[in-house]
Amino acid sequence: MAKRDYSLDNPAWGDRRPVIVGFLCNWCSYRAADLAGTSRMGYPATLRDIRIMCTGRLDPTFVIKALSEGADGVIVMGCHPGQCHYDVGNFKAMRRMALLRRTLAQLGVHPDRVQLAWASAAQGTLFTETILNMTNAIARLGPLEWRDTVADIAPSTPPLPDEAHEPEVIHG
Amino acid sequence: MSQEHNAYGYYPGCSLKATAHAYGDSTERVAEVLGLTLNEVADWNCCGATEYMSLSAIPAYSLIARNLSLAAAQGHQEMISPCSACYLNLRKANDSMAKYPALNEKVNRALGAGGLHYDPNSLHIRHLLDMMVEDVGYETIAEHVTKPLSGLKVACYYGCLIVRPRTDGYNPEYPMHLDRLMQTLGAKVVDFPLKTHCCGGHMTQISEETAFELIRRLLHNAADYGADMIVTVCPMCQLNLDAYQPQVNAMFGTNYEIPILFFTQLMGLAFGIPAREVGMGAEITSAAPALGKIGHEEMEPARPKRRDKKSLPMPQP
Amino acid sequence: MEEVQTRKPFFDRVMASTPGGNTLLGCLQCGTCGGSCPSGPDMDATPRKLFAMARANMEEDVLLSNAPWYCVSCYYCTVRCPQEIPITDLMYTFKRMAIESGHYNAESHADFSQSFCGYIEHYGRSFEFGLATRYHLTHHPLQMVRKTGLGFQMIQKGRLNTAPDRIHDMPQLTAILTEAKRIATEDEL
Amino acid sequence: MMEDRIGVYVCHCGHNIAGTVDVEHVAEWAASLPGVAIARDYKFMCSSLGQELVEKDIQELGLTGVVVAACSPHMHEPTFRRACERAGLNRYLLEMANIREHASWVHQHDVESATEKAKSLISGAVRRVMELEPLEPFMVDINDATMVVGGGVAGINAALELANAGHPVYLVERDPSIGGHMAQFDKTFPTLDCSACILTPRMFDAGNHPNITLLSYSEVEQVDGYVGNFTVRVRQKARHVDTELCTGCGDCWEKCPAKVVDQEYEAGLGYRTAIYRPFPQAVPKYPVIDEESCIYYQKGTCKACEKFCPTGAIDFDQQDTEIVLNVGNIVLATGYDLFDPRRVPQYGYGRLANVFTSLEFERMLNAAGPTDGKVVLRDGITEPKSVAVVHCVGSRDENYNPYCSAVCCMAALKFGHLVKERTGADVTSFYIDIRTTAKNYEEFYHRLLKEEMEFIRGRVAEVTDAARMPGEEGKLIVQVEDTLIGKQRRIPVDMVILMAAMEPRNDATDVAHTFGIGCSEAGFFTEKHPKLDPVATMTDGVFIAGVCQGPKDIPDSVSQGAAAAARVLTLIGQGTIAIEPVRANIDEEHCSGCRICNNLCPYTAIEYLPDLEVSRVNPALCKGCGTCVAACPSQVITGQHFTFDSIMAQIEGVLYDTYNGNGYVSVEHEVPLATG
Ligand SMILES: Cc1cc2nc3c(=O)[nH]c(=O)nc-3n(C[C@H](O)[C@H](O)[C@H](O)COP(=O)(O)OP(=O)(O)OC[C@H]3O[C@@H](n4cnc5c(N)ncnc54)[C@H](O)[C@@H]3O)c2cc1C
Ligand SMILES: Cc1cc2nc3c(=O)[nH]c(=O)nc-3n(C[C@H](O)[C@H](O)[C@H](O)COP(=O)(O)OP(=O)(O)OC[C@H]3O[C@@H](n4cnc5c(N)ncnc54)[C@H](O)[C@@H]3O)c2cc1C
Ligand code: SF4
Ligand code: SF4
Ligand code: SF4
Ligand code: SF4
Ligand code: SF4
Ligand code: SF4
Ligand code: SF4
Ligand code: SF4
Repeated sequence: MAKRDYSLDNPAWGDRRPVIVGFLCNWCSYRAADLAGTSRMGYPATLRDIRIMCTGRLDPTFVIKALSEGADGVIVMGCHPGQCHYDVGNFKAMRRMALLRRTLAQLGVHPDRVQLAWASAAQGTLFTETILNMTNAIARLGPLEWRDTVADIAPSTPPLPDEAHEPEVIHG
Repeated sequence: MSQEHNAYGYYPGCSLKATAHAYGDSTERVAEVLGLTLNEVADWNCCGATEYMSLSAIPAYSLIARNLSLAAAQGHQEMISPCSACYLNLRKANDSMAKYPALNEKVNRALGAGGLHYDPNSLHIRHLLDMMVEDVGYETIAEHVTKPLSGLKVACYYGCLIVRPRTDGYNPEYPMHLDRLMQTLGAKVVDFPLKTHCCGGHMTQISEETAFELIRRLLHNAADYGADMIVTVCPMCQLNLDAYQPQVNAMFGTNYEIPILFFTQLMGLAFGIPAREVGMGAEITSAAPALGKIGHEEMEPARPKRRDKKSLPMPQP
Repeated sequence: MEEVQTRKPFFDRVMASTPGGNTLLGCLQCGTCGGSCPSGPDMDATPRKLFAMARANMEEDVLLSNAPWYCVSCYYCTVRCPQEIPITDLMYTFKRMAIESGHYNAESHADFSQSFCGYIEHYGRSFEFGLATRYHLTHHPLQMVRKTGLGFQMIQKGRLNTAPDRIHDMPQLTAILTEAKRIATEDEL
Repeated sequence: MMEDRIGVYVCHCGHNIAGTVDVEHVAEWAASLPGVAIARDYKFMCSSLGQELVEKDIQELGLTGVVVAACSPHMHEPTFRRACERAGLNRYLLEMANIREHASWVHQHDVESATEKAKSLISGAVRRVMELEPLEPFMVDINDATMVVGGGVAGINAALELANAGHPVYLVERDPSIGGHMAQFDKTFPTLDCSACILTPRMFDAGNHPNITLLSYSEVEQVDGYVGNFTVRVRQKARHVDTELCTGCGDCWEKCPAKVVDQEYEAGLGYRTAIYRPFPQAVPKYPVIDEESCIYYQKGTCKACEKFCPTGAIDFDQQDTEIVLNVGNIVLATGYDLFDPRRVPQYGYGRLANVFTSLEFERMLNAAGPTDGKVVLRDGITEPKSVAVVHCVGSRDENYNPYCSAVCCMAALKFGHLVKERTGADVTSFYIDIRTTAKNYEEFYHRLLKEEMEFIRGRVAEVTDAARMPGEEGKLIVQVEDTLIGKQRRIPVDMVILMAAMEPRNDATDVAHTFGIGCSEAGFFTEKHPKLDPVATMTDGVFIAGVCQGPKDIPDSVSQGAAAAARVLTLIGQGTIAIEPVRANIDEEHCSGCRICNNLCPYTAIEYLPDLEVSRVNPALCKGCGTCVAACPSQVITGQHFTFDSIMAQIEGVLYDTYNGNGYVSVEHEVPLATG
């Protein structure tokens, strides 16, 4: 199998490769990743995953932390809308991520670097495709280098999306 | 129908300029009556029919893509094709370019040699029939009917390429939208199990035995179900069933005289457009007797009816 | 004597030359394609059998089969195949490979495509009259006699133009097709 | 603060991990991480020797946390937690780094990448485990009542096993009677026992068992709680018949003038009245009035049933009732729907009169069915002389369902036998593969070969009435490629039977959601482990049995019903169970009382205490999703075991080698097959 040279996608990679931090929900996407493993499906070794119980747990700080620690992208994956193990956690995540992506875009972080995706426990293939696509997107964008490109303009505590903006009643 | 939605890019294809000029003429007249603007894509080229793909894939796709590129550059978002073969080719090139990046890259490299470029999916390619039933809609069409086709029994023949390989939600085996359209015009629609079976395609050119048997099956089935005529949505289907009907009769010892008309011709007649203006008379197997039934007097008088279907001899296997 | 294999096996080339061709790996040999094919009775091997032969790398037998040339592009097989294999496209691939390698029996079929496309490359539009005369005079002179009756009627009814229609920017189309042909030879799809 | 002493255990899993990840190197490297007291690699960590290694280190080295770098936590987290506990370390101070499913198995043949990934995951786990806190699981009592949902053969058997063991069971069935699909059949393969003869006694037992409360014509609306303590709201639909008074005499339906096609029990092949009992052996025996077809409900007059009922049992005013049940466990046995073959238009079902579905044909074969067991065409009189049986309709087909429905080959053989027995007609099976994999099934196939059933290997292309050749007129023509000959064939027949797929119930995803379990891509309920725990689900206390888990025949459905009952009995036997303390916790001292969290909780587990002006989590209701934790603007909600600090530490950990660590990895790595 051929090795991939990311500098062909974007010369700025030099000889390093993209790093993506993934937050996977315990019930669906983490198991989709397990299934990808048991089915021996391959995907790029760019993902470093962290298990959380539900995408609803996703604190936007985690994403900013990951990017500022050196990740080139963050992917949050959970159950398909309507199938959240906790009913509607993924809807909360959707709302938070939309705000966060907008905020980050203002800081010059391309929205493709921060993605939200779904995979059920049965969708190993979808999981691998998602990681492959995300990797390709990041590969084209090049390294993030938060410290050089963002830290300068980002306030020391990056502005977090205000949860108070969430509507009072959330419908599933 | 919304106001801004009645102008379309229009790809007539080679047939509508020649073998199927009746289709082209009737389409233009019907569009006029319905207040649709069909803007012919300037300097379009042949889509390659079913042939070019057998020679070489990249040139075949590039040939088609030139049309897509021109249409997009001329500001169209939707392009209508009345010919099912063109429709399939245009659509398939668009879909394949969208789905296979390697193909997209190569085709665009070829287009580049002519100073062109095409981003897949920047055009929505649609068949004329789809546009009629979806955008214009049965109700609007019904409003324009002034001479209902009452008493006419038609077999709706879709052929292959309008519903396959995959199309916008129509059933690939047993579609009904043309049937509904014909009912809207006042015609009686007969069940026609072979409605999406093959007309023989280019086989009429290269293996008559194969093609004529396919044509015979269709004529036989339509006659079996008592159709006065077969209505089509594709120039190739029309040509094969119409022009080769005498030869099919000769080969199998049958005597079918089933006229084959384009759906737009029947729309035109139902809208009260004079028969000549919708290309009537261009058919080899005359439609006059059948149309006599619905009172289009300007046509020739009805000929004696063909023998009843029971006496049609069956071929030996 | 052992030969050094320089080309990829036939089956791999077939898949690589067809968009979505690797779905062929999933062929169940169920026969839905062969059963659906309107030309099935005239084919010396059904599409299903061709795929089995391709899998066995029986290159000659596949390319010499008349089946692809009898394919009328009806797409019945494609929509019915339980494995979503683009069978019609694979038939095109077989035709192309047969023409490229000069490995085909039913010359007249391939010639028909070539004549047809020759006109397109010349005028940018198809030209039935020229095609009918050129193709049928070379291959089926007797048929031509029968057909002239029809041809005459067609001309009378304005359905057969005796002079070709041509597009304006022929140089552009020629440039595109020339480049496309060059790309086509450079590697497989 | 106590000094961190972490043990890291890198598993080889035979070749599964060691074949791709350089485990020795990883262990050496891990030993150098700050806070790590010991790192080892070992062949099989989950073996008893592997577990002893961990235990010994905990005791001898006084470890404060353990990282096992091995398989998925869903596989062996409980194993290693128990090991920690045995050695005196709190079970929640364990973290697994999944270097098998998430590294070695997805980066095969690429040692460099897999090894780098393993290091990053281990680094994350080490940093995280340092932030973890000891927790105690909640102990909860197991209510010994069980709810079984679905009264098909699987559910009936589960209910009977539990009831016979002396525990209360609520059997909730949606239809007016229990019995499921098996009650529709005449004979069952391969032994050809009479279906009613073997099922009816079981149905009777289930209906009359002192420990079983049968809630027929009922549906589950809502499920709350957790293993041991579920609260379930069931809606019992109005029968309009007072079951206290009704004797099941049948006078009502004899007199009812409204006749409609019975789409359920008769599969569309027969009729029933508006007040009806689906079949004579129905349990319970009481009829129901179907409001849709009842003349009184539609037009306001009739009431013939009321007039003729000798006991005055008809009650037009009866309303739906809500029942709240408290149960400790739930068994789902909701079965399947038959695939609608109208979706395969080329087979002509619905258009060509003499094309039948397999279920219609089961009803036709049934001696108590619409034709009294006679095999006839749709006209009701003509016996077919030739019958085609089409396999794999809607199964093994990417356009519909990719899976094999497992029973239809056998059912096709059963049909072949019964048709021949009753009519002597020619029967031809059109198949891709004949699948007869259980005990005595292949023998049954051999029997049918000898009984001269014809077999043509080829998936049917189309069924048509468009005759093409002499001999085809008036027949249905089955067009197929006989793949063993390699030729297209057209076989004219009088009747066609479509062996339609078994599909998940059309509401399966909704039901799964109500019960908090998962569905496979196809829509069948997902088991906890396909081999080792096929009747449990990821949600403790919810079990599955029968075809709702995947296509299977009656013996397998019955086995699963019994297996699910056995799993429930284990929990009941234990009496109490430990549940995960993964819960939210509000620091009331610092809560600003903003109430943002209150509406976010999907389980309304957070209440606002107006007098204290703070919010509080009810731990019995909280399921630990963490949504509130992420939302609290004052950051005063702690998600136990998934605390803010532990996740932040893990982020730093997995990124140990980026510019805040030692610099980026620079290896190139394998590109997996691009799709398309
Ligand atoms: C044509 C055909 C022939 C067959 N012949 C045989 C044979 O001869 N031998 C053999 O071994 N197998 C045979 N099978 C397979 C057999 O039908 C199944 O294995 C068996 O019926 C499965 O039982 P079950 O209890 O899982 O599901 P089902 O029989 O489907 O029962 C499920 C029950 O749950 C109820 N239910 C569904 N949803 C809900 C809900 N939400 N709430 C409450 N209740 C609900 C339903 O009303 C039903 O009563 C055949 C299958 C087919 C299609
Ligand atoms: C080549 C092969 C590959 C397979 N692969 C798979 C697979 O990938 N997936 C899958 O699901 N299934 C697979 N199977 C099937 C699988 O092996 C069996 O389903 C499973 O092992 C059966 O388990 P068992 O406990 O019933 O029997 P066994 O595994 O045979 O265990 C029986 C035990 O009983 C002991 N025993 C026997 N007689 C006595 C006695 N008189 N007194 C005391 N003890 C006794 C034996 O020593 C043995 O330990 C495979 C089978 C084969 C042949
Ligand atoms: S229909 Fe598809 S799967 Fe079946 S034999 Fe043909 S190609 Fe193979
Ligand atoms: S597309 Fe070609 S191969 Fe397929 S069924 Fe039609 S004629 Fe046969
Ligand atoms: S602990 Fe997991 S990875 Fe290790 S041997 Fe056991 S199953 Fe394999
Ligand atoms: S007539 Fe009355 S008692 Fe008899 S079955 Fe009907 S409701 Fe029951
Ligand atoms: S009232 Fe309804 S159920 Fe009763 S007899 Fe009349 S139609 Fe039948
Ligand atoms: S059991 Fe037989 S008929 Fe049913 S899906 Fe499987 S192979 Fe097809
Ligand atoms: S969101 Fe936080 S601060 Fe607000 S009420 Fe809930 S716990 Fe208190
Ligand atoms: S973690 Fe919070 S939101 Fe989730 S269930 Fe518990 S209290 Fe409710």
